[in-house]
Amino acid sequence: MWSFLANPHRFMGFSRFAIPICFAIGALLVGWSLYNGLLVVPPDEAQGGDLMRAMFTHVPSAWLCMGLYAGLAVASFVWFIWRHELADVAARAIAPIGAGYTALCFITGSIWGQKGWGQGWHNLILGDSRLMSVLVLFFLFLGYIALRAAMETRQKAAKAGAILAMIGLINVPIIKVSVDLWQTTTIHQPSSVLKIGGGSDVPEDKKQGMNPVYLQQLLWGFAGHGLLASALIFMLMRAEIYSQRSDRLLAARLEGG
Amino acid sequence: MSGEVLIEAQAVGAMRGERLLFRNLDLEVRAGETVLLRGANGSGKTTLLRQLAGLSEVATGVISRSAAQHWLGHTNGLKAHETPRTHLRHWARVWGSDVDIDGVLERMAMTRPADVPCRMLSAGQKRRTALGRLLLVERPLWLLDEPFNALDAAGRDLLAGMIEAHCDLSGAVIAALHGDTPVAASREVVL
Amino acid sequence: MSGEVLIEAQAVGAMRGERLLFRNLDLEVRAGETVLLRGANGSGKTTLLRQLAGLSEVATGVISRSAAQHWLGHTNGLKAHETPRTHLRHWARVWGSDVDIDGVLERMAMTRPADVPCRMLSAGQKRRTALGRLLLVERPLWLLDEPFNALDAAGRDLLAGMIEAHCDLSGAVIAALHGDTPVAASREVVL
Amino acid sequence: MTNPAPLSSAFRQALSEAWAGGSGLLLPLGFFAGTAMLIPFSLGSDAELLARIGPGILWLALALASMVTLERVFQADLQDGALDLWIQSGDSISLIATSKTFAHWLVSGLPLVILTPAIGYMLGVPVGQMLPAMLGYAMGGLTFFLWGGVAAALSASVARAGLLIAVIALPFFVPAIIFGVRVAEEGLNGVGLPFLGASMLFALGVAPPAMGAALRLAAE
Amino acid sequence: MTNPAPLSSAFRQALSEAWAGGSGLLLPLGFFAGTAMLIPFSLGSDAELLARIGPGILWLALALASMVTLERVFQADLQDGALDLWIQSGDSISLIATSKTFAHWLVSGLPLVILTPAIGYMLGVPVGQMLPAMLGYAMGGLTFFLWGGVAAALSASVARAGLLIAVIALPFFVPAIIFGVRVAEEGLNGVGLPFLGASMLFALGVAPPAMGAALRLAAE
Ligand code: HEM
Ligand SMILES: Nc1ncnc2c1ncn2[C@@H]1O[C@H](COP(=O)(O)OP(=O)(O)OP(=O)(O)O)[C@@H](O)[C@H]1O
Ligand SMILES: Nc1ncnc2c1ncn2[C@@H]1O[C@H](COP(=O)(O)OP(=O)(O)OP(=O)(O)O)[C@@H](O)[C@H]1O
Ligand SMILES: [Mg+2]
Ligand SMILES: [Mg+2]
Repeated sequence: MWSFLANPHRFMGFSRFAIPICFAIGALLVGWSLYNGLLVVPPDEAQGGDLMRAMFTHVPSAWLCMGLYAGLAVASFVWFIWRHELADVAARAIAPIGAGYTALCFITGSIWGQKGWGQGWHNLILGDSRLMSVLVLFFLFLGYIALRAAMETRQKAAKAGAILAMIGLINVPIIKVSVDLWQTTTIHQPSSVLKIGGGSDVPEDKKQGMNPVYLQQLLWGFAGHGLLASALIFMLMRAEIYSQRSDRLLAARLEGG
Repeated sequence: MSGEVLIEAQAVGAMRGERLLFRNLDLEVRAGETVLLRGANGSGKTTLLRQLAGLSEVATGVISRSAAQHWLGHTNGLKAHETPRTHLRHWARVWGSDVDIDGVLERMAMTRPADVPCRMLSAGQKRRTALGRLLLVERPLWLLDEPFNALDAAGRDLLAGMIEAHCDLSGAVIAALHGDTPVAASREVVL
Repeated sequence: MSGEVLIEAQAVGAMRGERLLFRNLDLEVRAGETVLLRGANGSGKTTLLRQLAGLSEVATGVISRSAAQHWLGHTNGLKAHETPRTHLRHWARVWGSDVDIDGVLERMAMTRPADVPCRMLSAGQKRRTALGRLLLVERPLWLLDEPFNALDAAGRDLLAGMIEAHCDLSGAVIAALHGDTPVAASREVVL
Repeated sequence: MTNPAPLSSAFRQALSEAWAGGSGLLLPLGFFAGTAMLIPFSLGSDAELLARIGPGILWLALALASMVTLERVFQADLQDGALDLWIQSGDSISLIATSKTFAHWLVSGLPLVILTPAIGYMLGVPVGQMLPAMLGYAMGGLTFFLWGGVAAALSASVARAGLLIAVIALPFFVPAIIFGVRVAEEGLNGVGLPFLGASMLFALGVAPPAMGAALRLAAE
Repeated sequence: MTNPAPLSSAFRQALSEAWAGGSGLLLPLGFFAGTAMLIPFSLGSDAELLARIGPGILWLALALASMVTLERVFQADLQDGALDLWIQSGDSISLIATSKTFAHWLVSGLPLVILTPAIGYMLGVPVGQMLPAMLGYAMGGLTFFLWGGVAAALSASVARAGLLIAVIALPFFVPAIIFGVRVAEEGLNGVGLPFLGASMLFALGVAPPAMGAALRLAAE
């Protein structure tokens, strides 16, 4: 599919239809999961009562921001090796969306934390490994955006950004390891959706899978946000391609005059 | 006389920003030739030279290099704290040459300010120091960007002599120049 | 024609390090004159010009300035991020001139790259931008250090024209130059 | 020097210069936030401890920002020949330098003040201390940038000035930091505020001529 | 690239450059000493507190020093045209850049290790922790300089890159800081040391090619 989309013209054709579709379905799914999450499913007092409903935005965004950084790095890699211009356009578009979802994950998590961790929870944020690794991820996005913004020409921005994104990705695991070592105790939920992760020190009762009532909404929400994100990214990519074209036209006119 | 080919550019083109500087440019330089790049300010001489030197990528076309090169750009490549002597000694070491530095300094008429930090040298003295690098190791192809800038009359004759001597020893020179020049060009390329 | 005195140097001398560059140098420049500073590399032309401009102090002697000056040194004074347009607009504002910037750019044949950051300009385009400052405000005395460097043929004629026009309007120019020049010198000072 | 045009346009040029260094405010904001992020990593996550010393460490970040920013300001002017033009133009070079410094403070120092509430909240600083802290960062930051400007001007002719600036400027930073921390601790009606103000005014009085002299020296 | 001559002389040139950047070793020494001096001022003089967090703050100072130093290294090479010569000379630009970085680490990073006993004594750090702390600063500092070098190389063509370098490099500093602090706390036979060594080796493996690619890009 990507090889098919590698051609900008085909991409423009594809995205023209893809964007509205992704938008519609994504909005539907997100709305559905939110509706169920906020109104239908019973609040889980153990998880902070009604506040835990933030989960239905929080967890999907958490998964997404990680996935988006990976996507950024992959796109950069593709551009670096095969010089597919479209891959760079994609990388450029992914960055802000990824940063946005990272922030969303943090905010919703904080909202959740309000009750889940009692008052003064913000003290805990800086003490929690999972949270800090999200914070670091946010700064990886930030550095990428800043670097691109500082470069004068597209070519340079693309190359510099690609280098940074790639070394950033191979650093993510190390950062994760270090942050986990820094705080072995996390008040944060273990990865309970899939029963893995969380570390051996997590008590058994936390390890059992999540209540399917929530899980279902989570997955709907995740799918929905995924579609929304891709719609946004496609839009940014289109905008970028248009601006590139207009630049060329302008340049051509200058050549003439 | 037509020596072997030292560098060959086929259908080379250059983009800057969104603008096209030149395209489909073919250039073949053989040993013994002195090729002058001519053209108005901003026509792309420096860009082409940097492409030939492998410093910036070609937008289109291919360049095949078959000989070692000396590069001398608009900037001299001197460090503020270096003296001409330490500068030349440094690059001699890097390039693995055991040439006599004092000899080079004398040839460039730089013995007097040989130990003055480059930050304090006059424009022409900086240029002379940079030109001294050409004498450190023997490299067939010289790529020079406006090499006569800031040189006084003596300096111009000196450089012209160096270039001719180099070409006689089956070397070649590609130089970007403005105005009239003291060197006999075997060919001129206008951008 | 002998206009009024624009600058007068008496018994000026310059030391650099332990070295004496020149001494007892007298210079008097009147409106309408074009004075060329000649001399080998490192003989002290730049040093003298900086002293005349009040940028560096005289070791001996006195300099009395009786007219506003334009300064153009080896460096162009451009900021990497500025475009020629913003650069000229900036200095026009500083010097309180309301000259038409586009006019100046056109006169210097810089309309095309007028909005390219100076970092990316070619050597000659940078020089042209710097020369454009001379047209922003009317100042009787121009101090130019190798102003023809990096200019192409058209640029040289352009600058020569500017200098002549300036002198006809009872201005004066002191320029350090190497080699032959397109301007008619009313006097040459050899260092 | 009556005519304000040179000052305002020197200010504007410096502003665009600082802006062109990257994506405007994003950088300083990111820088301060990033330093704040490193704090728990280097000091451990003891909440009560962070609340106590976090703000103090941000003072170090501020001092650092002033140095990192100013290192190149005057050195660039010297190398690209702009300094010659300024001196030649006959305007008071001290005032020019001051307005440049001021511009860079606006772009690289003030953002910390904007961020203070957010960072303070994260570190669990009592809400009552926020306003004094912000005031402290604002005044202290300006003081830092002025002294940092002097150091930068002094070392404009030195090749690699970063650390030199630090060494020269740090002693001058100390008073601002002491009083700034006090302001944050004891609020607006303690003794900290007047003292901080005094040291700022002192910097405003002494730094400009010092910068001017140093720059003329560098141009020689 | 078998021939070591270019590396050694690049190293020597960078060394003399760092030296010429002021009064050689005195600068970094003064810088770290100054920062250490600022700590009590900004944090108050609670002895037990200082002993606990002083070393952590020095980690921030070290990170800062690495960025302040490297900002100009590659930018200067780009502006004066030396970078062109390096690329043209056909040697591996990655190795050249690495040896330059190494030289600057020697001049600007290592002094902290030398100062550690003095500063630690001043802050009342237990003597038993000195050696591990020194080792930590040494390895962590090298890691900082490598990543800082990548950031500096990436932004070599940017006008005033100080804050940009910081924002790019900060996330990469996190592991070194965490492990380094741990080494200082739990001594040589804790888990910190191997991890710190691992992240340093990782930086040694990844940073050089990244620097090389970035510099080639900057020269374009
Ligand atoms: C700033 C605050 C927070 C941040 C940055 C954050 C970050 C994250 C991240 C990165 C994940 C994905 C983990 C994974 O996929 O394995 C996640 C998942 C999750 N978070 Fe948070 N979190 C925050 C606050 C909270 C709070 C306060 C709670 C509940 C008390 C919470 C509950 C969860 C749950 C239940 C999951 C799903 C676990 C799973 O992956 O199965 N989070 N969060
Ligand atoms: N990003 C950009 N956008 C538009 N034009 C650009 C950009 N970068 C470079 N240029 C243009 O590319 C050209 C570079 O040309 P180059 O430096 O090779 O000229 P040159 O022939 O060496 O001129 P000179 O004789 O003055 O040295 C300049 O005209 C410059 O304006
Ligand atoms: N600290 C110093 N010690 C010794 N000599 C010095 C020192 N500083 C400068 N010089 C010498 O002073 C002279 C400066 O001369 P200046 O730059 O005016 O030459 P110029 O006439 O402009 O030469 P060019 O034609 O090359 O521009 C140079 O010869 C330089 O070597
Ligand atoms: Mg050129
Ligand atoms: Mg000169």
